[in-house]
Amino acid sequence: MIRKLINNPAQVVSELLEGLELASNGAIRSVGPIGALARAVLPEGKVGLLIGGGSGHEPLFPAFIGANMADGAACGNIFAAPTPDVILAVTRAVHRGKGVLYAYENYAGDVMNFDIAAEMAAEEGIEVRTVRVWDDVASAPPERMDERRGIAGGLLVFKIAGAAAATLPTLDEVVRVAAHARDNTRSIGVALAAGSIPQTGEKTFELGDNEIEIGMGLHGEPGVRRQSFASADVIVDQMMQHVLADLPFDAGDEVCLLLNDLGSTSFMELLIVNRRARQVLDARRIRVHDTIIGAFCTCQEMAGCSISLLKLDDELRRFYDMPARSLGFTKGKL
Amino acid sequence: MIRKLINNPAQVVSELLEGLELASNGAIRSVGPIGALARAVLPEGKVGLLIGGGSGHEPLFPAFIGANMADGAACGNIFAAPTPDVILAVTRAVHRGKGVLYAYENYAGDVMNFDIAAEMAAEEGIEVRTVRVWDDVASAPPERMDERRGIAGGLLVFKIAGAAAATLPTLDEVVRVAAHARDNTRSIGVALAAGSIPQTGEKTFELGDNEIEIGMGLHGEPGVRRQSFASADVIVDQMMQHVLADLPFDAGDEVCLLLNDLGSTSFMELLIVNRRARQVLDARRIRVHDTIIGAFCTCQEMAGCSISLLKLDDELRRFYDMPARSLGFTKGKL
Amino acid sequence: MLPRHLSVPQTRQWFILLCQAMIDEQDVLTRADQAIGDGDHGIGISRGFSAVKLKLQESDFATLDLLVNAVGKTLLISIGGASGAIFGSLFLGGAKSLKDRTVFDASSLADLLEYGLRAVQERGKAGVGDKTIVDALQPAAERAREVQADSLEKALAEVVFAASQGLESTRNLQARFGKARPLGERAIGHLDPGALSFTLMLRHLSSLLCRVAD
Amino acid sequence: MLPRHLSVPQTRQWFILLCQAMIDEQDVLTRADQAIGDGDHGIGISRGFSAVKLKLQESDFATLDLLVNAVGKTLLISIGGASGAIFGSLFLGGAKSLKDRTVFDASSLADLLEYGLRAVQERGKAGVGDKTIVDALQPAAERAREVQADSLEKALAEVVFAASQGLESTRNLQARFGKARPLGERAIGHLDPGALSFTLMLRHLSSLLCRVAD
Ligand SMILES: Nc1ncnc2c1ncn2[C@@H]1O[C@H](COP(=O)(O)OP(=O)(O)O)[C@@H](O)[C@H]1O
Ligand SMILES: Nc1ncnc2c1ncn2[C@@H]1O[C@H](COP(=O)(O)OP(=O)(O)O)[C@@H](O)[C@H]1O
Ligand SMILES: [Mg+2]
Ligand SMILES: [Mg+2]
Ligand SMILES: [Mg+2]
Ligand SMILES: [Mg+2]
Repeated sequence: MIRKLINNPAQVVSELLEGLELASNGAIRSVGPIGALARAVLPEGKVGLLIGGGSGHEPLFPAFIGANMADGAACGNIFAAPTPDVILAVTRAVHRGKGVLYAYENYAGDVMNFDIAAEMAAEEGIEVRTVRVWDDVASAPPERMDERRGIAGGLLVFKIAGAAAATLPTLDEVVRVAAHARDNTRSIGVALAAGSIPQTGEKTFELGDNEIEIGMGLHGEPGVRRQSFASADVIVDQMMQHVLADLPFDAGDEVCLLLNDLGSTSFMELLIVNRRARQVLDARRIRVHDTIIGAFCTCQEMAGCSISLLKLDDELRRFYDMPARSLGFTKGKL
Repeated sequence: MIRKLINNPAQVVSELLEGLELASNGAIRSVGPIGALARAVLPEGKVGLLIGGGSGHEPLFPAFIGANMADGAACGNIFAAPTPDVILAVTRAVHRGKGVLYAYENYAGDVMNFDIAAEMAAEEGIEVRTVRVWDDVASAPPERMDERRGIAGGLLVFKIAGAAAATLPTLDEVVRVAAHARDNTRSIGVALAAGSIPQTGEKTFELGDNEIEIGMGLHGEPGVRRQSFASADVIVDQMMQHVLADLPFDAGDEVCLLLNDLGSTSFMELLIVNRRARQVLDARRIRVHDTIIGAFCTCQEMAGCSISLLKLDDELRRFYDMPARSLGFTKGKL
Repeated sequence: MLPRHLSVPQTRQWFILLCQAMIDEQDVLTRADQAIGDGDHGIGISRGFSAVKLKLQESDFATLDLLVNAVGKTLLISIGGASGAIFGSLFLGGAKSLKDRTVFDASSLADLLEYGLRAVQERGKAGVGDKTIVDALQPAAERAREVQADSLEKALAEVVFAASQGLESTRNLQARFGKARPLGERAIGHLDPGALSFTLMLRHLSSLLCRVAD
Repeated sequence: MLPRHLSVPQTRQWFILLCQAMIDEQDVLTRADQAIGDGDHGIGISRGFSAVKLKLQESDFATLDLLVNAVGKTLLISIGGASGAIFGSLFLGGAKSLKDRTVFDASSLADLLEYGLRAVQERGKAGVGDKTIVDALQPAAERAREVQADSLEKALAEVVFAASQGLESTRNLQARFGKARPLGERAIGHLDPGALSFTLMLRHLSSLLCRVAD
């Protein structure tokens, strides 16, 4: 018996997308088969930004469609990359003559389906470029960076790509900025308990009563290693160690800090995690420009969080600071 | 063994508040004993808005301190109203010569402690007025409205009160607008699984495997009645029935709709709940001006959600639409 | 033979012994508040009396009102929630009746409980039958007035009995105040947590009297 | 005696029978993908072959390439995830080798698997030993080429054996692609889900041959 606020488990994706469309009051509409959503109003001559991936990680991806954010999203089934026909339908809808940037998380299924769609789009004369997010430092060593998984740091990359696509005139420039943000973003997660797949109720992984896993993947893919449960400070120290060493982040750097709930970890716990993360950063003389705390990139009711750091320079700060509005993420300017 | 990202369970409140202060980069500072937080910069002559209550429901209350939101927050221990000394310290910090509005949720502990603080403030020459939030339609019959509990609808009242306090010149006017928002707000929750108290790991309530409880209180106080688990649509229909009949909300009304995660219910499920809620509202020709979806007023890792409706008029819409910025809630204007 | 009354220092020592006893009641009170509330009463009472213990150990008090006022103020700013305001008001109200007094006897007990009850009812508006602390506090205050001429030890035994009857009466009541209110009939069968902690307090005061040094 | 080869309508019926068999493998494939992936492979394969079954039932096909292309296109737009792209590419690639052919015999099987393998490797870049579908597909394609002169029934039996050996070889491999990759050694001891579903597909094709009407 799956205790979730859903109806027919097989209809979860179509119903959640319908709910999103309704919540947007017309600003977001379906543009093809189930899973294809785009902004209803898009200015001519805009570089298009298309994000997407498997469902089940909401707000990621469709709830990041909006002003100065993504123009459209291709959503697959739960934990499954979207199919090329869905991606192509969104590509057509967001194309305004200046080409389209695909920005998505680096999973085998996503890479292959988005590549197929990009080839189909090229046949229709739509120029497509791709930036893959691979911010999870625990998923592969630095020398095999392009084998790394994408997790919550994708929000920071999409946010900056959205601002760039809303202001820069060419696809090349938007791709450069988005890739630059991707290159400056590092993340790591910790899992305390598994979420479950809505259709089957099956847990995505098993952890012992006294076990946690640092580096656990978003879809429950096993992480770096299992270890015994510890206090927040002990866990955060280890996570920060991994992330800071990877870029590396050095004294004098300025960063944005994202503390992301993976599903059932409270805002209270994220604040306690932030307390330790800031102590670590302050001790290393790394300044924090802005902090985002909440559930942006989840895995159903999975307990745990991820910490993401984006190293800023003047260019990235300009696009990061721009206001943005979407159902799942809003950056205000008063 | 309490599997949460915390350190010493007895330090949870002081640590979460320290984490919030750090996240604010100086915009929010401690103004007295543990639990007393306020904005560092407050314009002279502003009517002060002070919110507060027990901790454990984050983002509620301290994460709603910010521009066009609350000026300060008095935070108690987990599920316990703040003490008069904490409330008084915040009162002094946010007082700018125009008096202070206390806005909080209608629980016995809060009422008594805030009243004691208000009396202490009066002795120091600070005028204090009070608006209590009692939006939970399941907690008492309409004829005993002032015995009702406050739940997630408080966010809508605090948001409007914040906008009013940032623009209106006198305490009387701010109180009138805040009370008007409170009078037009109705909510109801549904519980699928209990959260646990961080200090003890004890569950806040017990539900049978096949049971849910519509009208369950925020602190796990038992609700209207227990019933067997059902699909989202069946549950939402019952919840909307309760809420719509209570004001009542009629055809032609315009509302704001808040879908609030109580802790471990996914954004995906809230979108599916929204789908049904909109179907019910559209069928009754009730227009939705704006929809807010997320975790704003929670109970640790409790599974379930609440639905809140705010009936708008021109005045309330003006204050609702004003931009606002806080760590837990942001309303953008591009 | 137990003393007919206590000096201020002896009362202070008596209260310090009470604190540890109340701290040890955390689990009992947590379970009581889980049944019909939000489960935090035990933590609150334990936190409150821990703070009082520190407060009383670090200073002396010339008169009873200063001592009892310190207890009330400390409970008020450390427990939080409904019982913080209630227990704080009880002792702060009670202290007003003990102005400049230096002997804690049965009449002091009667005055403390009478003024305490008045303060609690002014603050919380609850009466007997509403399934709150008042259901134990009122009968205790009334009994204390009746036995104010007895020895402190004898008076306490009577007051404990009256409070215990009041506590037991809460089992079959529906709550009209606090978090148990919306339960309706589902509150029946459970004791009120506030009435329980108040009654336990009186029981410990009674049993600890013998350990107060001459 | 089983037919040495199948007409296009017979091949369509043969594939429709295959669809139901693959739908029924959902739980086996779910468990396989839970062990070293994200647990969705069973749901995806079941969804894909349900869509193919509908597609093939609603229309006829003049030639093998049109039939096999329809299977590939449908899998591509219904499974999603890595296996959607992989299984889609396999059949879409294979279809190119069957242009205007109307007889499905052992040589058609060999062509389909060879072109299918090429398309899968172009798309996914994986080779034998990377713990993916290729570990079963490559040996199957090679064996099919060797027995392309035999009857379809005999060839299939050989191809199933080759695929099964390839599948079993994945048990002791670490993954170089897909969600099992970060597992490192922890992937050892488990079969690759994609190799498993591909091998099951061939086994069902082999056992279902006898049920194809003359
Ligand atoms: N209005 C009131 N008057 C008297 N006592 C009250 C009132 N409201 C609550 N109480 C007492 O407070 C007790 C609950 O204390 P506690 O659990 O600490 O507070 P909270 O309800 O804030 O969690 C109740 O059992 C009751 O005895
Ligand atoms: N690059 C690749 N080349 C060939 N096969 C692959 C590749 N990546 C993944 N696969 C196959 O896909 C299977 C996983 O399918 P599935 O679970 O549906 O995809 P996902 O990883 O998106 O959840 C793997 O077992 C593997 O056989
Ligand atoms: Mg998947
Ligand atoms: Mg409480
Ligand atoms: Mg309580
Ligand atoms: Mg998978």
